[in-house]
Amino acid sequence: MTTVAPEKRAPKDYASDQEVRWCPGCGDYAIIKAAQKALADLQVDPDQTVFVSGIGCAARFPYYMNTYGFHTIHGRAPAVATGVKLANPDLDVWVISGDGDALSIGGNHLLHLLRRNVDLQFLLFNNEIYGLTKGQYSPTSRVGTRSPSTPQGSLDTPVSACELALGAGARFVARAIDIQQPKLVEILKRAHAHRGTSFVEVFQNCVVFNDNVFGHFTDKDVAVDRQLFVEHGAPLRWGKNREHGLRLDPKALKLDVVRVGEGGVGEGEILVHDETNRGLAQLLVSLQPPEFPVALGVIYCNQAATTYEQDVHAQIRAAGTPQDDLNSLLRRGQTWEVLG
Amino acid sequence: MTTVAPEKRAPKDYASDQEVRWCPGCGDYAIIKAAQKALADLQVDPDQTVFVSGIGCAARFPYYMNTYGFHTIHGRAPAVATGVKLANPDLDVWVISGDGDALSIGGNHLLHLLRRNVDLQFLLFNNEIYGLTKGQYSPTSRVGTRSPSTPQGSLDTPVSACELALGAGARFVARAIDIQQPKLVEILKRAHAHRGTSFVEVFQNCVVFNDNVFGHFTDKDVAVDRQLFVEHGAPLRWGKNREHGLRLDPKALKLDVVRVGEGGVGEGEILVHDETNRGLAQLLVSLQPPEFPVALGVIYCNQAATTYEQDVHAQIRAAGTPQDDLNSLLRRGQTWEVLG
Amino acid sequence: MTATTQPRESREHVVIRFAGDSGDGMQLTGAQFTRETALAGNDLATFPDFPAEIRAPAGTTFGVSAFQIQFGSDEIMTPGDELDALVVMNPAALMVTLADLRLGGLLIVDTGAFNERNLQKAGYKANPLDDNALAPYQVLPIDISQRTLEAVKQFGLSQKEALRAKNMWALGLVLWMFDRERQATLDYLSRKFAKAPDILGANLAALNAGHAYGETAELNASVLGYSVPRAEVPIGTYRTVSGTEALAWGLVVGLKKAGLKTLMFGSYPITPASPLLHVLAGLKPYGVVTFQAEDEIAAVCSAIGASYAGALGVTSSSGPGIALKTEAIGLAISTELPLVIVNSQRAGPSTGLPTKTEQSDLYQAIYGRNADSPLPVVASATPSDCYDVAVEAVRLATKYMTPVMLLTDGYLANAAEPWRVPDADDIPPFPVHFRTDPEGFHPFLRDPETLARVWPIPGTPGLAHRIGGIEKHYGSGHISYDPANHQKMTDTRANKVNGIANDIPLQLVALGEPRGKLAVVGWGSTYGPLYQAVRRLREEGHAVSHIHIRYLHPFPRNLRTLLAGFERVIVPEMNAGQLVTVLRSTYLVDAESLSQVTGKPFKVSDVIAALRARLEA
Amino acid sequence: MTATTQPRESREHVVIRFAGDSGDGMQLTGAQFTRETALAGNDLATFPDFPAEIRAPAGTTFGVSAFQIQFGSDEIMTPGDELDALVVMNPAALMVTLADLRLGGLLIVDTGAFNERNLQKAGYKANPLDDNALAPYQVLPIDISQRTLEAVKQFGLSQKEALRAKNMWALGLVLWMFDRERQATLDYLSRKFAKAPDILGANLAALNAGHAYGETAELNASVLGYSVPRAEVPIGTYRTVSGTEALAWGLVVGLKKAGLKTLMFGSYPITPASPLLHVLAGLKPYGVVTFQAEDEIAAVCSAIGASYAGALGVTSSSGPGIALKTEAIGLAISTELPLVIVNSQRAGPSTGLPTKTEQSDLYQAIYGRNADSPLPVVASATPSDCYDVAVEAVRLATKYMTPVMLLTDGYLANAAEPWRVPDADDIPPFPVHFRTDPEGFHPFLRDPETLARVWPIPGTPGLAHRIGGIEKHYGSGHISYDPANHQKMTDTRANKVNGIANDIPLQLVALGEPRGKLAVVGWGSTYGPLYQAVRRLREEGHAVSHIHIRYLHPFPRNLRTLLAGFERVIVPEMNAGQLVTVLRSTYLVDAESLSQVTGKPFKVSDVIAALRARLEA
Ligand SMILES: Cc1ncc(C[n+]2csc(CCOP(=O)(O)OP(=O)(O)O)c2C)c(N)n1
Ligand SMILES: Cc1ncc(C[n+]2csc(CCOP(=O)(O)OP(=O)(O)O)c2C)c(N)n1
Ligand code: SF4
Ligand code: SF4
Ligand SMILES: [Mg+2]
Ligand SMILES: [Mg+2]
Repeated sequence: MTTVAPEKRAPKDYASDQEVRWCPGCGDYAIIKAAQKALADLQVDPDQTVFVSGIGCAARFPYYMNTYGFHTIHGRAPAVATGVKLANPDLDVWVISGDGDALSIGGNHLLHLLRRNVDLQFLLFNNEIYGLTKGQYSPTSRVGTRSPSTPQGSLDTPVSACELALGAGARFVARAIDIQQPKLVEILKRAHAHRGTSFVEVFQNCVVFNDNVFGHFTDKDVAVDRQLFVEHGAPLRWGKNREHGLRLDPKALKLDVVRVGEGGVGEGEILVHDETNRGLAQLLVSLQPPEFPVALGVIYCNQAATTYEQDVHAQIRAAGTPQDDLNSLLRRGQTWEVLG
Repeated sequence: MTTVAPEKRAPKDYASDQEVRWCPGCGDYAIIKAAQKALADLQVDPDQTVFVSGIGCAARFPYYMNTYGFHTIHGRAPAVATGVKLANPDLDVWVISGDGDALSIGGNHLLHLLRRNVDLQFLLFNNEIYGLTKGQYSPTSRVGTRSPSTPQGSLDTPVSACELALGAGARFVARAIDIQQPKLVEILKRAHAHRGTSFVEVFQNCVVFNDNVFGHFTDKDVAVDRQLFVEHGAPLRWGKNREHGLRLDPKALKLDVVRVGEGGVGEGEILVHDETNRGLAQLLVSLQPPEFPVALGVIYCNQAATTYEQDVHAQIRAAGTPQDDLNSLLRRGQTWEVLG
Repeated sequence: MTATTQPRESREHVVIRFAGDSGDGMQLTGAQFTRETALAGNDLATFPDFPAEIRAPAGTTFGVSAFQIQFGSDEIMTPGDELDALVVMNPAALMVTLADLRLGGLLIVDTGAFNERNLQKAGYKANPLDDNALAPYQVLPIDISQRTLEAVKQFGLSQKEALRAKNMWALGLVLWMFDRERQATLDYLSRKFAKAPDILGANLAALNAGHAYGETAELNASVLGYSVPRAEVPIGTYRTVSGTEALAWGLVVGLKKAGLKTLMFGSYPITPASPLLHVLAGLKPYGVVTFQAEDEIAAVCSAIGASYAGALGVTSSSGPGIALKTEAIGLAISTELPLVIVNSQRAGPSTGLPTKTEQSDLYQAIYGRNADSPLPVVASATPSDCYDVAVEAVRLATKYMTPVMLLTDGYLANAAEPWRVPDADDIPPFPVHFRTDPEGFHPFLRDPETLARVWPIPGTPGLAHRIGGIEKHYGSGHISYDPANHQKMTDTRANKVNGIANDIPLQLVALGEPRGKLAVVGWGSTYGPLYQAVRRLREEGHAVSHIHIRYLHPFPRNLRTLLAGFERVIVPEMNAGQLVTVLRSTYLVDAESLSQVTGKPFKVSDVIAALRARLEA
Repeated sequence: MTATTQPRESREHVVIRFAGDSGDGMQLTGAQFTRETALAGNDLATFPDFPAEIRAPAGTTFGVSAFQIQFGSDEIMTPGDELDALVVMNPAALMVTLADLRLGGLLIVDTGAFNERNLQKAGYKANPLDDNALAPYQVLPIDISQRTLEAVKQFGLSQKEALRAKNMWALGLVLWMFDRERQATLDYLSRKFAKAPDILGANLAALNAGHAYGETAELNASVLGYSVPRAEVPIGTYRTVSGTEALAWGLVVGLKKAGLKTLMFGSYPITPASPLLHVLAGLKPYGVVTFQAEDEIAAVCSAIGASYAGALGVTSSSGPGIALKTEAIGLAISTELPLVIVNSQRAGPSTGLPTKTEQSDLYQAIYGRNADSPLPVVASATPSDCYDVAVEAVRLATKYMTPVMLLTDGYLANAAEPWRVPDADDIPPFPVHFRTDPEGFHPFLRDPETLARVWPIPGTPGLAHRIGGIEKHYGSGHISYDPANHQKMTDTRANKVNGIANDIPLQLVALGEPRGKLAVVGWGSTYGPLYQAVRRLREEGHAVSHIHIRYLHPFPRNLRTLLAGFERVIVPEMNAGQLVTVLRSTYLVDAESLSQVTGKPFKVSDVIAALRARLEA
């Protein structure tokens, strides 16, 4: 509740005085640290900033930020945040959500938020599990996930958060890993810079119910060979010596992993990342290890001319000069006088 | 309520005795005709067939079919239908929905139906309007749609039904026009043949509230130049003399419209439709006139090895032999005896 | 100007209904007749009644759309029980509505629509025009279709288009029969069809032809219509107003009285609530933002988000949609944010009878949430009363930082009545005070009198704070799982809402003495029929009073005493008996239910008969 | 086998609580102690109490997880008011729970956790072990952490892993103190850690070390524990059962008694309802299909779809989730399909206190829907009673073709008690009869006695038909907007549900005479404390009776007469007074509320005190 003089805020100034209640070792700690760093780097005004969340472990986030915060109900944060922005477009709004909150009960609101393109940052903490309700499988859990509700393993094909976001019309889609601090901070800053709904999926480790579920591409021994950080204008290459590359098979219209340089193909054959190309983004987000790397970074960014709440308010202005005369309102249309 | 001897059912045998209550001239009449024709062609058993719907003009469909039918509540037909299939996987289930029912209130259930891949046919009657509630704009209405709730024109970017379906993991995506009878019948039969959720978007004309909203590609004078019927294994060509074709720009990873043959490019440069290629399907469904044609037909079909309800029941069988001994259920785990 | 040669019988009030196919334009016809009648200085009440299907196939009984109006020189409070005149545009309309025409009533029939096919669709074995079926009525058979075609020939329309004007022909005739002007209709048509001169011409020609027919046809006196003198009403500026309009304007007036800039209306279309969205969408210059959300949950959540951000959040739906909002309403109760929830009630469980009226969502309004979740409930009684009730809902929501449920219904939403336009300045302002002072601030600081919490809005320097649906500590607003604190917060939420009883007017008696043999206690849109029924019973000498409750939770603080002054309490409701349950548990009074669940408003005569039966039992 | 040298004081019943960090394994410790206690032949009742956070940071007060058990040689119906013994694993646990320990009670403290940092986190300025704060208690301070580390040294675990076994050390000691076996625990651990021999070894070693400590430490008689003789109980096979297990089994038994093949359970996880999903997911061979839906609405809709297709549809949630299901429940009411809706109630509006118990969703259950939408409501009173109530819910749902609301709560869901396992064959079957005959068929044909409609399932030759949420014609099942028909259908739906009153047992008096000075009327999980309180008051000579209602809508048909036999009726509820409202309106009886809304079960002593105050007032 204390305001810090502008231009001097440190990451810790964005932390509230409330004790953080996540499990020791939870990936959420790393994410909040990155968020506080990003806010400090941007020197945003905490009094103009609102964190809105649904329900879940992730959704406790706002309590720990020294900004305005609204911990709402399960799945509905996008709708609440839309109302916040419509009421006051000047507020800087972030939505924090989990894979259950955003993609299970809240899937529809997320879809409509994205297509409307309300100007806010939407962070999805994907731990592929329902943390707060003690570990049931979630819509992002892989087939075969054993959980209290699926003792024999889950059967539902998981949804890919980024594929869905693109299908819904998202104009900014990025992916990050909880503990990759500088990268996550940069992505959050890019998300903040983008006007419109910025969708960021963060792979987040739930130590208690789904520990190391992303190990197949985050473990030290495989990370460099299974993580592709995309960068606008740069060839899609990765590996210790950037020896892997993505090439388009134009007949089959699909991507192949090739060896670049020595004994492999020339750099010229490698696709160059264009973050404004939706088709490319769709191919990139669907890549899965072990055959392919996991694409990380700003995968798609294609800013629209305006945002939803801007359009709404422009239309209100276009509807006519603001009116305060209530008696003329009540007398709109046809009236008649009854005289004495 | 009468059963017709097998192998002799005519389309009219699939019509119920209830008077159809759509507005004269509504596109829904054409669709139900096509459906009855398709069922007759397939000689499906009406007593094994269930039509499930939500609420809307489209959703009245089941009442007019001489099969089992359940007119449920707004947006929830996918969930009800999932329950029907889980209870009795042998039933042949169709879901009928409108653009509001499926994509507005029901968007989340549609998403999860598609990713789970329950074996049923999902028909979306897209008239880009809320018909039953008298003409408000819908999630598929184009920007600028004037309606009772948007007197100055709508502002929300519309959602593309097929793009969303693909983003959600649909394995069968097709598109048709209400009044193109033989084509629609064929597509419905393909949808029926596909095991898993078959998603079919039908452009449906609402004469009362959104008349001719698809005229820009269905009007006689533009139809041949703006409709691309895709066929697996055939080059993506259209036009009166099939003089237009789609070519891939492999660097930019996007599609271009080119002239084929005389004075144009060779047939060899034209992309060949592969209905199992998801990336291609994503590009095709996003094509918009006037620059591009509207893609119609079976755009994506990639059948999975099993369906959701098959997996569920397989897992039940794997859980052990069926049990009826209630007393042993009550005595599971640790018990002790208290003697006299 | 109307020139009548024969003198018409004079009547104090007349009930007339227009009935035809959904595509016949009966609602428009009725609305125009209403406008002209209002301008003629009569009091009036209307009842539009239309099918759930948009345009059911022509000629079917379920496709019949009707518009009823009662107008008179005395006070008119209901659209009337029995019809004095009925206009039917086809056999189905006759089939469905004839039973409501009083014996001897006037029946105008478009004979042109009484062909084989239409008769069959309507379920007639024989043409009722040809047998004795209509003998008890004064029938005026006219081939309106044919006459319309002739009247509009010059505009070169297709037969289908030309026939669309037949409602105007009928309107012209009826306006003549009841001595009404045509000017407002001419103006209206000219605006509506400004861009289609042929259609405009055809409609005007039909209207005038119908009117001319009356003037020239030398009609038999029995089918001449009636003359209904002006009503004696207080001087002032008048207009017609529907419940929806009055409600929308009341919300805007409330907004301004609260000193707020923005009304954020989040809604999802549903019959019969959608018109409120439509009207508000036209009021943007008054600070109204309308948001057509993806569903009812998003609608209420957007309104809650807007209130959190310092706007007035309003949401609206009908029963099934309100059900979906329930969980989110709990959040607004828990976070103590202002919110107005409008429920335009409709008939039946589930989809039910969506275009029919009912008042069966009172349980839902008062009790229909998980946990101990009290909120104030108010209900409007007449179309124009929606105005006052809306202002009041805004006042309570903002003053007490609480969601407020405003109950209206399908009848009120669509019905219209003349309204002496009030002076908006007569309503005292009730400005909100956003918290700005960081000194001693926490988000659940309360006003010691109202128990309302402060309203600190994002963007305020130094007040950054977090709220949410988890139980909050009374003294800090932080999350608290402390048992005693939960008790205290539960008590506080209840006390806050109960305390509203001290801030609302005492319950008045609508008609009759504050004590007596029988109190007829109602709420909502039954006001008109109950008032009329009680009036007639009182004229017969019964010691009956009419009490009509606007504040349904909490009740006005004198209600207990008031009810105690009557030997019997009967509670007529268009539901299976809901208010009666609440009164019984609250006051332990042996209130009796008088229930009607038909999707229709009460008929005055039915209420009288039922009350008389009880009085005599 | 336990060898005690010193004799222990014998007690009829003892209350003990284990309290520590969420990560300390207190729930597991409590569950094992419960199992051993049941095997020792005591009656018992448990109360697991844990925080909403999964593993709040170590050492914080909001992270304290506790497990309480009362066991005895007489009938045990509550987990006890005051603690006779308390085991605390850190300062936060002491801070939070000490107030519940009776003066002179036994306090076992892991001194190893009482370091500076933990003391500070718990909010202690000074170490309570060092000052006089604990003087009123019998304190047994042991460095359990250190002793555990020593005991498990041989397994080469990290310090963190090794310390995880300290709950077993404490359990070993407490088992010794109360003369319990260790065998069930040894077996359990061996199963649980079959794949991790080091962890298994460490846990066994710690358990044995704690036990050995008791045997060898020559403890002072005041901290020796108590010996609690076996309870005298009827002969039979016994087990412990939690409310969740009993409920799941009851549903399966109901399924089979109805002669149905498939129970389709559609649910979305929510505290405290999720365990039912977990238990049912393990019962697939009994015909159970579990479907974890995308949300509560999909969950209930999938169950409705399943019932439509001929399975038994069941759905489950807690208050906020039930709210979301409301609209769909209306569909099940309108289409008259069987459906069991289980509500595991939790505390507070909105998210509230999710892991705490309350019974504040009764209004929601009875009244919480739009329109006139009656459905039967039943509630379970004890963990084992969940079995009978579940069977009954299935019977009513299938026999009357109706959704049934089954109320349980967070306390019942998690609490366990010994249960004399019934013979499932004692329950008479209630087979459903799917309609198969096309002769004269329509989907809303009714059983003249029950008024239940037929259940014709898709796949039946010749019965193809359509149903939906629009009002249906009584005589054909087709869509109908007819006013009189809507009245008839509304009446029929109400009569059907009200008629259930003739098909349920008369209301019994749980304790006391069927008439007298005071009736204490309760429902749900307050059974134990109310019974005990009434027992004690009766022992003091008061003419008090305890009436506990299972059938909350409709009420048993003798309830009116029964209540009329008492001078006063007091209704204790863990809500702000909900049943009391329903009783008042139904019977016009001046029932008084005794309300507690703290998220905690009633304490017997509090109930006694409150009743006594009323009796003496
Ligand atoms: C209406 C409603 N339904 C269900 C719940 C229970 N619930 C709380 S959080 C949650 C899912 C949490 O998973 P996720 O969103 O992935 O967040 P995480 O805890 O993993 O961060 C559920 C099912 C609820 N609080 N409200
Ligand atoms: C819970 C609920 N909300 C809203 C409605 C009102 N409603 C009925 S149909 C509909 C939309 C219809 O649009 P669409 O699905 O496109 O079908 P169409 O009528 O155009 O065929 C709406 C909003 C409802 N019946 N139930
Ligand atoms: S349960 Fe998992 S996601 Fe939740 S706080 Fe613990 S580690 Fe983090
Ligand atoms: S309103 Fe439109 S969609 Fe509905 S029945 Fe009429 S024409 Fe068809
Ligand atoms: Mg998660
Ligand atoms: Mg539509």
